[in-house]
Amino acid sequence: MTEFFQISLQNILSPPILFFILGLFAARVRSDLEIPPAVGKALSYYLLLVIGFKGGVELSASELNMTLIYALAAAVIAGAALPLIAFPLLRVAARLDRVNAAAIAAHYGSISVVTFVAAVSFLGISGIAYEGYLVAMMALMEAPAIITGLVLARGGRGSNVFSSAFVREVLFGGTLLLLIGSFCVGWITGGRGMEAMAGFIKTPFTGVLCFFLLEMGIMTGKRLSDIAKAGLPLALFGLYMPMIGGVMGMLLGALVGLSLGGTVLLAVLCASASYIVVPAALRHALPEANPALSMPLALGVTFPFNIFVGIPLYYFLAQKIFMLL
Amino acid sequence: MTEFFQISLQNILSPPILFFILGLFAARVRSDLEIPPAVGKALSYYLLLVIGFKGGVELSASELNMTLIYALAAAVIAGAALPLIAFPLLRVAARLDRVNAAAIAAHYGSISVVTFVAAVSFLGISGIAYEGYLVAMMALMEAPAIITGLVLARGGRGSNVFSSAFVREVLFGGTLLLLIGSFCVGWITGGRGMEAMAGFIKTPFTGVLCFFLLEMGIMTGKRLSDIAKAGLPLALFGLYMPMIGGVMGMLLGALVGLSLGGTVLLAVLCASASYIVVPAALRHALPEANPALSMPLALGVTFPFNIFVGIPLYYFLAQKIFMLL
Amino acid sequence: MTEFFQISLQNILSPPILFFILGLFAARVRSDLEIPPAVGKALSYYLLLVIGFKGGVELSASELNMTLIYALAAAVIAGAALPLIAFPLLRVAARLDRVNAAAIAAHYGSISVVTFVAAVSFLGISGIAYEGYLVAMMALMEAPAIITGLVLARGGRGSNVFSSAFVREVLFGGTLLLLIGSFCVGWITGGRGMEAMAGFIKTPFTGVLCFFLLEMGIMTGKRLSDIAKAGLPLALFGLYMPMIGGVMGMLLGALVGLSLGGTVLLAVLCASASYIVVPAALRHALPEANPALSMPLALGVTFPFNIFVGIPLYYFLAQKIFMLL
Amino acid sequence: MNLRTIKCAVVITEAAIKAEVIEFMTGLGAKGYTIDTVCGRGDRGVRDDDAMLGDYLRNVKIEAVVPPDVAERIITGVVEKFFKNYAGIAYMHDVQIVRHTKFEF
Amino acid sequence: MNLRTIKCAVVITEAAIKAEVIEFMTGLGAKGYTIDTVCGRGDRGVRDDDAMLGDYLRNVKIEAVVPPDVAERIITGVVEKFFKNYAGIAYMHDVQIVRHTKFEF
Amino acid sequence: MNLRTIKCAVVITEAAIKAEVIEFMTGLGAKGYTIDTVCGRGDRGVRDDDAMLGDYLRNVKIEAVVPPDVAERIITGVVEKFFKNYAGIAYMHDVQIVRHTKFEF
Ligand SMILES: Nc1ncnc2c1ncn2[C@@H]1O[C@H](COP(=O)(O)O)[C@@H](O)[C@H]1O
Ligand SMILES: Nc1ncnc2c1ncn2[C@@H]1O[C@H](COP(=O)(O)O)[C@@H](O)[C@H]1O
Ligand SMILES: Nc1ncnc2c1ncn2[C@@H]1O[C@H](COP(=O)(O)O)[C@@H](O)[C@H]1O
Ligand code: NA
Ligand code: NA
Ligand code: NA
Repeated sequence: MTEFFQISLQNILSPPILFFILGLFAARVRSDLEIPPAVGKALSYYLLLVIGFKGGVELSASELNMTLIYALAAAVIAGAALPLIAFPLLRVAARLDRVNAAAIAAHYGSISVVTFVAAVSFLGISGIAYEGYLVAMMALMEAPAIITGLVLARGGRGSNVFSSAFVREVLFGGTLLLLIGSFCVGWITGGRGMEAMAGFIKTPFTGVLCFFLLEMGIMTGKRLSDIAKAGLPLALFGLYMPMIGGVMGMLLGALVGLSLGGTVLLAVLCASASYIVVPAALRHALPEANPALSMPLALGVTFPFNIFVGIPLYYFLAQKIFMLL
Repeated sequence: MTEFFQISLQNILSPPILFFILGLFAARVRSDLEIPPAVGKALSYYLLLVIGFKGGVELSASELNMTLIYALAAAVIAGAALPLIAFPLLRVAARLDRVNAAAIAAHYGSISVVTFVAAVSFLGISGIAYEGYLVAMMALMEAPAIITGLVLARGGRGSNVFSSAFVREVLFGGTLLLLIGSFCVGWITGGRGMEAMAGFIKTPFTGVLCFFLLEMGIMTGKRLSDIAKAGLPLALFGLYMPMIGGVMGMLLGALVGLSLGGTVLLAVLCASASYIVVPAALRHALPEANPALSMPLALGVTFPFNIFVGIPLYYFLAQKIFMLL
Repeated sequence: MTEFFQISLQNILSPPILFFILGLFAARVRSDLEIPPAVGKALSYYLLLVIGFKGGVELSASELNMTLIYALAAAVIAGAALPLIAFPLLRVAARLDRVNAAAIAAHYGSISVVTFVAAVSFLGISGIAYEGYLVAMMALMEAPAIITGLVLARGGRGSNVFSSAFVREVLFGGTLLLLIGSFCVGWITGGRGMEAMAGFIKTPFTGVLCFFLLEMGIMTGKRLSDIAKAGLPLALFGLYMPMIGGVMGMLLGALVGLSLGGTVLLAVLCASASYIVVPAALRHALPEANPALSMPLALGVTFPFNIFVGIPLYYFLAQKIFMLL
Repeated sequence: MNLRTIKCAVVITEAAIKAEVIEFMTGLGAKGYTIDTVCGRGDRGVRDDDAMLGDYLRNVKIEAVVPPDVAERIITGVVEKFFKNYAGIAYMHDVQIVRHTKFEF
Repeated sequence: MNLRTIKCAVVITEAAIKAEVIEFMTGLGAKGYTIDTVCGRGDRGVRDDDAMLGDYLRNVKIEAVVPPDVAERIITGVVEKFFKNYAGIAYMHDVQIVRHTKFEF
Repeated sequence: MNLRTIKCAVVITEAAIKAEVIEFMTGLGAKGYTIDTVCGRGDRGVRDDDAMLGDYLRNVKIEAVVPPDVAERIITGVVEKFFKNYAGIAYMHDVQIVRHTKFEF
């Protein structure tokens, strides 16, 4: 147990997390501290480019084996399965109507890139390697999650799930496209590309992440009050759902034979909830759903939970699992 | 020939060009991927500062000789001469009225900084040096090109060519001023300055260029459809004019005794067409001209042509020329 | 004397100052060169984060002694005392009414972060160390200065000085909060944190400062014309007040036993005038005061004076003082 | 030149449906429009510009100078078509213009 | 649907007092508002968007669709309450809307 | 305070001629103006905010609260002076204001 405290202490005392806390504080005291939206968006693009590119480069270095295939399949399954777990919980425990339960379920089947990046930097500090294709796995979880959510919302009838707007939002949405695109560039250019890009990809990375988590903290802090409106049952769901997802991700990771680092990251993917791609997609595909319910939950409850408790916890548990193996 | 293919393959498979392709793709599928304008502008300023500063530092290191004088003169001549070549072609081959033919001619006498930067990074990868004062040459081509264009438009009568607005746009326009200013700072501070600035000038350069070309790709992609409206003859002009300019630039470069790298860059300057400075200047000095004709041509046709085909082509040909010398 | 010229020449010929001059020039010729506001704000946040973080890290390395306590006390005293010196000068020499005299006095009790950063980079080039807690001292000068100013304005009666809006502006204002927050993060994470952040904190620092001073030059240049309206007596105040403050800061620094570098920086803090935090705070706490008087003075006169003359001057004098000791 | 009074139809709604609303307005006969990103507050709470979090939290203000009948069809139409599920308001007001042919088909 | 004519009250003032003005307007009965950052010029000189130098140099334009009496109270009120010390103007104009209940208490 | 009805003259045109248009409007008697960057679409196609590519692709919306005669001269004037070569529209509408002296010479 003390071991777990050490891990989470080391996590909390890292610059990125401390800047996240600073952002939370700034929002609570209603400071005018605020990264301009245009810059915030550019920083998020930077992180997507870096994460995608690094993943691609690492993949180009490692030889392709069956584990890769299994892993990608596992990602699709996880993305589709998690909403099926979340949906009944939301219907029963949180007493939500079908549409909003399905919408929120889709958020939790999908992923949060920033949480993933925070986990990557956490692993980096601890010097733990991970498979490059985890980025591809991340990219593969969005669509199945949203589709499952839509089918649940439509009571089994997946009518007009694949509207052109939907496809553009999900497959060609800026977030995913930049992530996959950078992944491909990294894959194609490999080590040579990384050589040319290292000064951009590696040198400022941690600092930019701090800057970005500062902004995330501000945005999260602003939404903390909205959680009250969401109600306790829903807020609780925002706390136990990531743990359910995290455990599922860990087992999947161990099952398909990911490394320790890869397993932790898959756990983080399953535990995290989308607050950018899914809300945007559902706004078109499921307009009846109320974004004021899902947003505060994913951003205000689950995101900070994963940042503070989740990441070190999944790492701690994954270590235990790997000892048993 | 296989040699040329290797060169252009090496060019296309470099991260900057691949991100340009990603941007083109994003625009074609109407993705919402988009660098915020404010950030895009800042990135372009970064590139101007870097290119200018590097040029100045390199110049401060090299002793001044007659070649410099010849080279600067060659730049002015090229800027003034290219529109005289382009104008009749536009009048006859593309059947444009006097004013619009003159306007577009001015665009092709002037230069595209981003194309120049892409060529610099291409030379960098191939480890080929170039004269620092090419930046000064670049700066000297704008004004003659625009003035020639205006005189052509006014049918010989260069009336009110030098309106105060015109001077401010061209000589003191943000683009040129930052380029020349940074060039001077680099020249004054020399190696000492580069030492202090290296972490900003060199470390992130390639990465920022990728980010920027991603945005350029998006903007180019958005305008591809406008080319149809421009019509085939005009689109073809956007393809053969850069080659005419490129060859002219090469010969001029060899003539004045530039290095291989310098010759390639001068070719790129002559081959590229302005889509920022000239349009802005002409909007005031020649408002009758239709920007909807020149923009798509310079940005949608000539820019990608130079990025994909032009740069490696001019390099390939310049090599051949230098073998003969 | 020649020695002083060498110092100020070395200062003026450094990239940051040259880019400041470029900005001034751009504004005077009414160029459209302009860093987008969103980016300018982000850059200022970067500088605050860097300065704060570095200060914290350095503090964590040095053991705490009485000098620290004295220094912090000196900062508070300076912040409160400077307006008391400035106020009568403004009333008598510049013939200002009570309210506006008090308002401007508050500006000169407070500090300009950018001037501080410029001084830090000046010391960096000269390789002179300074105490990390000078950042804390900087943070401590704002509030006393503003409070003194308000009391002076209200003719002794400090009624509703501490309105909630006021507290939010001053203590929780973005500038101060980010500075202190980053200071704490640096303090907590120490050398380990700096290791992770160096690529962001150190590598691009000088370059970003150049970019930022370019923008500062533009903004300053835009306001030069407003100074005429302010009138000569006020403009002169903007020149001699920083020298008064600078000398006071030097003596205080030597008194409390700061290092040479620390003494220079304290002089710079006392000599510089706020043009962001104080104006914002007074807009709420003292709305009758006319911002069109204080802004051009602090930004258009005192800021460039310190950049060009002040910083090298205080360094030169501080050296002399330290020789006597 | 003689002035003529026509209408300016204004729609403030979620940036997420910007394209749809524009299409709807031009479909009803708007020959042009002007659009801007805005923030605001209404029954659906505060809507601020968190560009990072995406369009569905931002508002756009779309205005089109159109003939009165078109304006009326626009503001009644958007309410029916969009405002059940999306945040927004719509209104119109008189404006005097010079080149009326520019705004009519 | 039948249209009804109410008012749009517009206040352009210093961004520094954005919060206070909004509170004032909602306090007088505005159920919602739309806000945007603008530049401008008036008796107090040019006010441009130097985000770096802070809000007090920028303007905001706040508009609220409200019943006529509320609009009148808003534009007369802000002038009295704010425009002695702060830069700004206020005006109102007729607008036709559909769902009038949305704008009235 | 008694309200008075005057005009709000609105000009939407290319950012490239922002300075010229403002000078023209103030020259005709506008004591102040408010300006904002906008996007839009009209006869000259879509005009979007590609800040990188420069002003001539962007629009500005300039509004001035002025006496009726000034407003009329502004909107008729800009059409004649600028809109042959530049993209743009101009219109005016009634507004009620409080401190009419602020807007008249
Ligand atoms: N009374 C109002 N006056 C002006 N703008 C409003 C008003 N009500 C709503 N809005 C705008 O319309 C958006 C959506 O409104 P709502 O659907 O009521 O949440 C808000 O974010 C505001 O920008
Ligand atoms: N006549 C006017 N028409 C439109 N906007 C105005 C007018 N006068 C002032 N403004 C706006 O109100 C702000 C403050 O005005 P002032 O208090 O006169 O400096 C200006 O910066 C403009 O944005
Ligand atoms: N009918 C309209 N309603 C509102 N704005 C318009 C309209 N027509 C044109 N505009 C605006 O005026 C700009 C120039 O119009 P145009 O000269 O027709 O291309 C467009 O980009 C729009 O911002
Ligand atoms: Na998940
Ligand atoms: Na050219
Ligand atoms: Na001071």
